[in-house]
Amino acid sequence: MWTDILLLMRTEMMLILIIFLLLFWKLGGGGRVQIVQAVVNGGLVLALLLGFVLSDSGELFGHMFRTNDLLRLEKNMLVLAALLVSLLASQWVAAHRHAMEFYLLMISTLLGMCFMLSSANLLMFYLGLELASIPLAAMVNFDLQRKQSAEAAFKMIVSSAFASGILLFGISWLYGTTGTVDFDSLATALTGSPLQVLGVVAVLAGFGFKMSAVPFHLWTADVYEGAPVPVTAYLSVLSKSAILFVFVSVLYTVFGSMQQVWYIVICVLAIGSMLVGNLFAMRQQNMKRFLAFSSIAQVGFILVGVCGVNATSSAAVVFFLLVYLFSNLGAFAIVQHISQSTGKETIDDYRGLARANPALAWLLAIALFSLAGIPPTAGFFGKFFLLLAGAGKGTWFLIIVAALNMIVSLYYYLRVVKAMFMETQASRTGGLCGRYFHHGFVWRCLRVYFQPHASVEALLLILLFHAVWLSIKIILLKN
Amino acid sequence: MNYAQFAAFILLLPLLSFVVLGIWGRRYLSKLAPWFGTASMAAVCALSLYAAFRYFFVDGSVGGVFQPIIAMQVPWLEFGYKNLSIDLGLLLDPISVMMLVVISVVSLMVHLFSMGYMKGEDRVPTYYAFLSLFSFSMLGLVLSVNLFQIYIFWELVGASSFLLIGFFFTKPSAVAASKKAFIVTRFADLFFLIGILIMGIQAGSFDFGVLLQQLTNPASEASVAMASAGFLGLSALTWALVLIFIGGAGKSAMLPLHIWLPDAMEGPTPVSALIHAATMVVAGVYLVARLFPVFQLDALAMQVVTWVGASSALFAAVIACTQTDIKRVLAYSTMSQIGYMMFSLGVGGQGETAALGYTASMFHLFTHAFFKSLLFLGAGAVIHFVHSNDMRDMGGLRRLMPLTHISFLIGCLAIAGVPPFAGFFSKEEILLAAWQSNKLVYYLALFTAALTAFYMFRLYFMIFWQADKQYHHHSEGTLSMKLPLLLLALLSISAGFVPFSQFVSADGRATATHMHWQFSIAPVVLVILGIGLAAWLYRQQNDKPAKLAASLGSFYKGAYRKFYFDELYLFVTHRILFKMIGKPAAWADKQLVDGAVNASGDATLAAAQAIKGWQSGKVQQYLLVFLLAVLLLAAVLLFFWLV
Amino acid sequence: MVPVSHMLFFSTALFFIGVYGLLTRRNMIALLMSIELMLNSVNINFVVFNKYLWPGQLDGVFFSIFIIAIAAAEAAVAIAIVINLYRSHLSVDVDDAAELKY
Amino acid sequence: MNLNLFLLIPGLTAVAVLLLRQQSQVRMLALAGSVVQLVLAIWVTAQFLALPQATTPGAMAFVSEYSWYPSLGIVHTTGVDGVSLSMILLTAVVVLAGVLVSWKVTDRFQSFFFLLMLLSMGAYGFFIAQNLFVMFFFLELAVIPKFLLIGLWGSGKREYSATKLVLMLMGASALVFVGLAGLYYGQSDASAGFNMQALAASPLPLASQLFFFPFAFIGFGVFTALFPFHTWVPDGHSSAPTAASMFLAGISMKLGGYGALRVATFLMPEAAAYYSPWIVLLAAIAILYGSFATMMQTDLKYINAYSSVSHTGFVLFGIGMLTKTSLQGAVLQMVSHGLMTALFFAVIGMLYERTHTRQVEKMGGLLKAVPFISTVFVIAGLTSLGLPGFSGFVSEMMVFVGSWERSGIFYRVATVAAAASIVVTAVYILRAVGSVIMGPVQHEAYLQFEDATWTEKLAAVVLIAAILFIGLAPFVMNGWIEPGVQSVFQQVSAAGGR
Repeated sequence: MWTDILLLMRTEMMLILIIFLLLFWKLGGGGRVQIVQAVVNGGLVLALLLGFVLSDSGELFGHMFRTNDLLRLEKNMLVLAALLVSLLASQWVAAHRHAMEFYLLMISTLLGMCFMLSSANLLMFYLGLELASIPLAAMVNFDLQRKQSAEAAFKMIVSSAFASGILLFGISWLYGTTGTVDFDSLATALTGSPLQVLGVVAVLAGFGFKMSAVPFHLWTADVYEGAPVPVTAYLSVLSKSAILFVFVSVLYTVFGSMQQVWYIVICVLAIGSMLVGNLFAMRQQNMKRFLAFSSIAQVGFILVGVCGVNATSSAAVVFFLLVYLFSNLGAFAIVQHISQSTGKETIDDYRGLARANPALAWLLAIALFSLAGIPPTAGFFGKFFLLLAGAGKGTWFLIIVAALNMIVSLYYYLRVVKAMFMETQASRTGGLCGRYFHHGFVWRCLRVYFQPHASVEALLLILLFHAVWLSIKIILLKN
Repeated sequence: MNYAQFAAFILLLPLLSFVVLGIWGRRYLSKLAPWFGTASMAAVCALSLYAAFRYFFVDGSVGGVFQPIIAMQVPWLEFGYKNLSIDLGLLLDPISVMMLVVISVVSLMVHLFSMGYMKGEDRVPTYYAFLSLFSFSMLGLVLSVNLFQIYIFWELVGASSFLLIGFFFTKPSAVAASKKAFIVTRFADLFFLIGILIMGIQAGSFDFGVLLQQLTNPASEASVAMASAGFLGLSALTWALVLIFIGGAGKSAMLPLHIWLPDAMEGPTPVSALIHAATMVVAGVYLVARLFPVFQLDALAMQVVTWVGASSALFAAVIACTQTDIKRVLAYSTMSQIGYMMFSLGVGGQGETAALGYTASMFHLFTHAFFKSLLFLGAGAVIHFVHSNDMRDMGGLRRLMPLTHISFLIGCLAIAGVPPFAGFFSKEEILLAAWQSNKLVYYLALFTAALTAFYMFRLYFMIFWQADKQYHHHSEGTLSMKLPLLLLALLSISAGFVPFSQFVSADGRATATHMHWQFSIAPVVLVILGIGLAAWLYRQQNDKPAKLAASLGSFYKGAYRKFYFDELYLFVTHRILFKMIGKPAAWADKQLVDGAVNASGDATLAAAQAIKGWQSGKVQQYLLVFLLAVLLLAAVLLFFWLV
Repeated sequence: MVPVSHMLFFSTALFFIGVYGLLTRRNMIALLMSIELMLNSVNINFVVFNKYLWPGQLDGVFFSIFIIAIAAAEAAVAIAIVINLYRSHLSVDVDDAAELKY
Repeated sequence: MNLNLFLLIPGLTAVAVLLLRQQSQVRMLALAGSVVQLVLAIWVTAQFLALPQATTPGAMAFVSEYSWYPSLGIVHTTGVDGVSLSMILLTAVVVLAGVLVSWKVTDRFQSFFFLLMLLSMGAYGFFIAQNLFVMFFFLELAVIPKFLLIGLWGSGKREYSATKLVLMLMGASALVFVGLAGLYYGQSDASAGFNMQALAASPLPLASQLFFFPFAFIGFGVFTALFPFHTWVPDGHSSAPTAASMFLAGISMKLGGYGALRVATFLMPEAAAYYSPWIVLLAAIAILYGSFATMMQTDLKYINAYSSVSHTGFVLFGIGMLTKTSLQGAVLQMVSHGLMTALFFAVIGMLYERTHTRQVEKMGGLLKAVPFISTVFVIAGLTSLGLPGFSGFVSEMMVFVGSWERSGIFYRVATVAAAASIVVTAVYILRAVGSVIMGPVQHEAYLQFEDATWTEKLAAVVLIAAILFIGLAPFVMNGWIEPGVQSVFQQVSAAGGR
């Protein structure tokens, strides 16, 4: 039993270990922030390594918790993303009074996501979900002095609580009509009665909220803009990925028998997310807000893939999220870097970046191209597989809308590229990170990889790696 | 390798000369270029004469019939449909060999003449390169074995003509003229091309041999296909021939595609002598002659050829009577003479006189080349001397330029058709051919002949007689300028005595020369009357011409303004092509097509702007939207979708 | 015994009362209270379903216990946030926290 | 012989360029890379001609397969036939010339040559691909570098042009994607995946073809300036730096034509036959309308850009006519137009560098000042108006003859209309030639210009040599193209029989 728990839950155990370590350390008075960071990052690296060593699957706690290769992979992705966020946040956190708490909250949410992923039961799922959301609200508020941060946190916690209410309401109907909250039993017990339809719609709305699909997305942009950049990165990548992983498996397995109900809902959400996300993103000036809307549009594309309802779909979603993780974190890393060193966050501030600091500009451009789905970045493959998977069902209208939306999204990604490369700054903000990258870029990247404060370069290195698409063949996993 | 294959060198030498002079001429051969060009042309000339000798006197004729010899034929581009291909080859038959002689001799003369004429000009090597290119193209044109090959060289002569007309490229009028020449002939070539397409696709081949053989056999597949297909009530054959003829008419400056020719006189005068008098402009005649057996099959096409030719002859002659630019007069006379050749071919269509018209036309082509290039070179010498093209600036030159005067006079007598000069013989044959088949054409031609004599001698008297003007120059020109004049004058006298019909006839058989002295009386009398009138009016400076012009009133004015063809073309190109088509097209592209693209972008941006209120910043509104969305989805699913 | 439909009517009414409060009240604390109402209505649902329809197991009851616990945690964090917000905005009116928009 | 060398060499060059610091090193390296590409292309062609595939319709040479995403039918399959080889040669020549005319790029030269190499890699990848996914990948790969090249080194309203270009092209590839997905899911042979040969062997049912063909064809058509989706061409070309214009018009527009032939027509032959009149109609409009619009332009680059609309109209026209000759003509026209337009843009660039204007009326008499460049200009012009001896003539005649083979009043009228453009072409080309290099010298300063540098000369000579090669010996290239086109034609005629 214990060996099972240790083995199957090793990622979670590792996270719990970090949390306890930090808690006791905090009680003991805490230490230098660099050491804390080293411990956290080391722990995350360890969790990542542990996650990769063995391949196993199984269940625990009376069919509440399950794990398999796919879930392990997904957790590894999350842990990796958390590690990257931790790296990109390091400079910001180091200057913060409550560094330890930030890591505590972050690892807690990560733990919540892992539980959510592994849940085989609605209760477990709910617990994981809340564990992954409530601390996030606190993280959003982490810039304690900034008005916007507080406003964002408030909006987030209220919306999130409301969404949980709706979700729970739906779950209660499902429970009422079937008498079970276990995924496997639910899958067989669902008959498609009106009450269940109501319940499914409510549950989908709950999911839609977390993944910020239109029309449940309204909180997203405000929260992303108000939150500190690393938290925004965390929100846009980790919470979104985690919920999407669960969403796909729940949708296909638990609600599999009610496909005709949710199929149309997902189509509507997909089209709405792409359209609204794109239209809003076109106008934005603030980079974080811009990336928020772009991430809404990305969800729309993911939902197109989900609409395919086949093995390719789930594989494509996982693959896309992997790519998205790198691309979006890469973009955020640079946004954070620039915000940290100059305090500037709007697109106009990025004018002439290519002159001041070509390497940064190029890397942000690559990240954005990846988000836009341009070869040879991995984003192209992600989008291609998603849309290809989505076409499997033969809903060509959806595919055509998605394809056209690709153009709109390209437009606004290129807006940033244009600002960086083609426009010149009226008044140059002297030497925007100009020191970097002059000599021995690659060597520097390698050297700083283990130095958290220069996280940007580390991230960029990874980004470059990921642009070499050949290394990633996740898509094979399901087939 | 027999002599026919040596004919390949007739093409290769000028090409080589073009390449060498074109690439290295400016840098390394700036002094030698004229010699180089002339030497290669002399070699070509020798080869041509040798080929002519061999063909006509040794082995061209088999059993009294001249056979076409295909010295070389290689597929150049195969279309993969029926037997369609563009072949490059060398075809020697009476007319092509005759043309070889004409072209190479005239070209050599022009090369020689240019050595003096172009002395001191910029870019002499380039000039010789272009001359070589032209010679190459023209020689290739006449040697073509394939309808498409002729089209290829057809275009090449057009291009080299463009380059040569525009040789003085800093002169706006030269630029305009070169463009005009190219575009007008190109316009005609469009019809030529379509004609080729019809001909080729219907008959299944572009090869002259195959075409002639197939189409003249009414039972062959090609003939049936040609006759059966049709459009707007005319058979494919008629369409093809008429269209091809339009192509020829463009190159030969037939009505109404003649407008480029007078303007083309902006080029250096030797060039005009070569291209716009002797060789390129007769390409249209050559083309019809080349397809003569096929043209004979179609009465309608022959009618078109006849009437276009006859009307051009008359029309140009009338205009020529009023012009004062020495080269323009010659240009219109060229057009008029080509009209002769053309209608001569046209009247050769019917009856037993077929052979006569054909032979006459070719004969006239032959003689005309010599005396017309003589006239042009003479005019060139005059222009070189006077530094003006305008006849009114000249006068009394007969003393200052005795040799030019004599040779010019010979040229005028030849073109007027005064016996025993060359033009007389050929024109007599043409008139005879016209008389035998179409009386109306005959009378037109007769009248034109008189006009020709009149305007040529008007030109002659105005230049060489009348009162002296003051000139700066006092040298008639170098030897290289005089020699060609002399040689061409000799040829203008002697060419008429060539027993032409022995060599060139529609069916390849030698025929007896038709000479009816009594028939010649009318034309000769008319010609002498014309000359007399010209002498009366123009030998001395007086006001008779002005009075005459005034008495003719608007007709004179119309003729002087070339019957407003230029204005008509300007109207068509500027008003219709540019203003009515080009401008709207450009406008539509900017406003409608591009506008639609921009509008879609703007609409997207406007939509983005319009919906920004959705994100109001108020969390309670967000939640309301959330709730309504859930309820709406549930309601839709429950009441509309599932039920 | 009260029929299950009554119970469900009650819980649904409670849910929408909570929603109504959430959508209309201006005071942030009142919003949090409204959320509690919603969650409680869900709790009632779970308990009722467990008691009336699926009495064999305790799934529903456990679910509601967890919901209560989590609601408490949520409220704690929310109140902390509201307090922090009050420090910067000097107001707990929800409409005053609407700076982030468009 | 592994065709992936065509990816490797530009790829390595691109990377290596980034590592160098000196402008002289960078450009020499780029030059070396492009020379190697050309040598390789010629060598591969020579090898190819010795193979039996060179004469067998539908056979691909040098086929190699690398598993990429096999579960989705995505295999990195490469192979060439005569048609693709012609395109590869075209690419190699244009790349070389493009590098040579960019000799004086000093601003961010590393990125510039990097992007150039990336573009050429995209083009090669597209032409050697035998798998639709691979093709699509490289099609899109070649788009963004254009955006950056225009936006960074361009002139005029470069941002607008770059954005318009990239959005329209990506929109086009989105349409292509729909077509590809339709092929992928609609095929009867489930194992075919994206393999083009397998897809060709089991075509879609008619209804699907009719639905998906327009997507694929219009998608590729936009790349080839299909009316009315051509408006990216004038703005894009005219704002781009010289080398990018050459690439755009010389190579990128060919991606579309090649795709329309290889993907749309080859894989959906019945639909191609069905839509043939519409294609012909649009292409004829593009040809005529493009040339009339050209007539009104006064900016040299706009002149060439609009004339490209007209000339590439012939490509689509040839494809739309669906006879073997016309298809061959379309392929030849692609090569010919590529070379010709690259030459034209190169020479416009050279003139612009000296006069700092592209307005026709502001130049004049340049033949006196810069005889070499002016001569090249004339040659480009004469090629453009289809003078025999240059490549334009061959391809246009091929298209005309092929089109005339198609009987029916509509097709005949369309052919006559298309042929009429040769006159209009003459008008605008001669207008440009007449007022740019002929006429009175506009400024004294013009006489002080230096004539072409050795790199410029070399670029022009390379392009002219290629143009003359096709123009003087068309049978050579036609011989390679014929079997490749034959396979498409067989497909179409087989569809006619069904």
